[in-house]
Amino acid sequence: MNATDQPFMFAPDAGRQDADALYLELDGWEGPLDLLLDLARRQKVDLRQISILALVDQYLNYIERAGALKLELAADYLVMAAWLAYLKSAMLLPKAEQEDPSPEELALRLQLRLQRLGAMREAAGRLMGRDRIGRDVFLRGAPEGLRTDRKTVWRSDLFSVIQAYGQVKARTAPRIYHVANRPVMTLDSALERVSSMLGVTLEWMEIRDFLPPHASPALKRSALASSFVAALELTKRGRAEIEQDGAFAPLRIRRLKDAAA
Amino acid sequence: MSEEPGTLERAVEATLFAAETPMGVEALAAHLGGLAPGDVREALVLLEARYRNRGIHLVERGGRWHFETAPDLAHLLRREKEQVRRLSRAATEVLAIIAYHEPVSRAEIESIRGVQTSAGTLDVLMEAGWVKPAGRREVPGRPVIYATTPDFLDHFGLASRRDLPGIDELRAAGLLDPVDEALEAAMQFEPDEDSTPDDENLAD
Amino acid sequence: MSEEPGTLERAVEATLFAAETPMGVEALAAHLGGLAPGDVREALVLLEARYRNRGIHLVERGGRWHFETAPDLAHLLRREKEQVRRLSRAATEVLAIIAYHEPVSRAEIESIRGVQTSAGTLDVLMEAGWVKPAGRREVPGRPVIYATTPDFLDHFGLASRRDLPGIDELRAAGLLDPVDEALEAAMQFEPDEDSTPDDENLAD
Repeated sequence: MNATDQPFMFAPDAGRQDADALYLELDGWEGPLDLLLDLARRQKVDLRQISILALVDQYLNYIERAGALKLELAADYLVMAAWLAYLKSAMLLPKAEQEDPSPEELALRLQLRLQRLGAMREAAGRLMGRDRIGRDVFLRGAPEGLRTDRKTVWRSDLFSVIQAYGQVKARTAPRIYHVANRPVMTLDSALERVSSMLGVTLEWMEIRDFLPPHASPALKRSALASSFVAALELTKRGRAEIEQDGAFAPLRIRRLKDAAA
Repeated sequence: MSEEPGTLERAVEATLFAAETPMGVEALAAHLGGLAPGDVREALVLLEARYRNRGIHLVERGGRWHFETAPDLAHLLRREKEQVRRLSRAATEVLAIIAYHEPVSRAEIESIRGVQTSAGTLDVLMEAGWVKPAGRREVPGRPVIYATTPDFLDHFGLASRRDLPGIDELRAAGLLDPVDEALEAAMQFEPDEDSTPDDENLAD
Repeated sequence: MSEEPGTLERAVEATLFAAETPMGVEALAAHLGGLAPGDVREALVLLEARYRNRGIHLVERGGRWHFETAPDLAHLLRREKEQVRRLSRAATEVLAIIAYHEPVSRAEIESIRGVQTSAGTLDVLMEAGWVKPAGRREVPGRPVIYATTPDFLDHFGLASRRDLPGIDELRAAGLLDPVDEALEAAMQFEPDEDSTPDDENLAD
């Protein structure tokens, strides 16, 4: 029977002759949609041409007869049954009184869902029927296996070795330290020199004036440092005073008046 | 084997024979000391032809190559012990849905099947190495999405997902599109209409 | 494979390929549904010839048959990836000391270098094949003593250890000059080394 033009009319009792075969516990189905799909398949038409109304009747009939269901398992199926009963009544109402969404739309949605589930169930079957490794085709039983060993190759050269040895020897050779005889003016001689020169006048003298005039630059540096320390020492003893206008300005020294030379 | 095989052909043959897992062209080229992938590919094509009528075949699955016994000899080779895990109907359906729709979230799988998927079902498929999480869908809730693996292609003898049985027909028939899209197309949807009809009853 | 292989030949080929252990003629005949051993033997001889020039050979060992990689391609199974590394400063010094003073114990090396030598340094030199243990010194504690190997002479292009320049030559070449600290820093001393020169000097 071709139901294309009248999608919602009653189909013949497609499910009824198989009713006994269908009279199983619900464990056999993966939920209400699965059961619906099974029932739809029994209409023996393309899923696009099933009669939804007939399907609803078959489903409700089946649920009614499957009296001894486990209740918790049956809940989903009963919810579906209630919904389908609503759908059926809406479909039988005159068009004018129909709500939104229309029962046609709900029926179409159900049909689309059944088609999709049907397609996947078929695909699963074809997938499982392929030549599967370990069942139909087999891999090599005892492959040798491939292995990659990482190996470090060390590299060096003769010069590095000789040079390294030279450095070890140089590093550990006994060392003799020479201290160069550098020209210095000791603090004692600076003290003597500064205090004798301060004795000459009461005027401010710049510290550079105390340095030996013809000394080498190295000796001059040493003399400057020593003379400065000597000036500080004399100031501390209360024999001289120091003044400086600012940082790095000339440092001046003079003898205190009442100090004995 | 009347015709003398070339050196590279022999090397590729020996390597794939000895390998414990399928190998891609790049991996082969690297293993053979940095050969040009093009040369390796050429050798693979030659070898594939050489073995076509033999008891062993050289096959490509998801870009990786391996030797396996010819499918027509299955009856001779099936062992007493079943090596292949028998999948439940739920697991086979979930696997098919993932393969044909990937990547797909659990909610999407459930909406196709009309039932909740028990936790064990996806676990079984992941443990078999055929399915793996493939990130998250950037929608509210960021659900995990699943996809098939190269091992899936291997196991079911598929060169690529394009070889999934009937996938072109299913796609052409719109059977891989969501119900909402199909409904829209079928009803010649009017834009002002409420686009989310209640289908929660069916999704239970 | 221009010549079409026979059914039995293909069956034997696939069975031996998939087998986890080598199989004898009887076992093959039984597995293939009670064939005549003579037919199986004939198929094996045919197959053996077919694979003779391939990257895989069919071989018989003690009456049992299996496929294996062609002997000339065995190197493909175990590939070595070489990584060339330059010897560290510390290792070079230890090598130099062993070369100049051999045989020496580790304590003697440390005393010459003036720094502790990490265990890994000697391992590296032995891994490189340039140094080997050469017995024990008959002193309390019987420490292991080390010497250079013929590979050491090879690698460094020496006919014998006598070719190593002597102390006087090193001095003439400026190699005994105290090392400039800046230079030393530039040569990147190993971090675990602290240069604490030791007066004790075995080299002199």
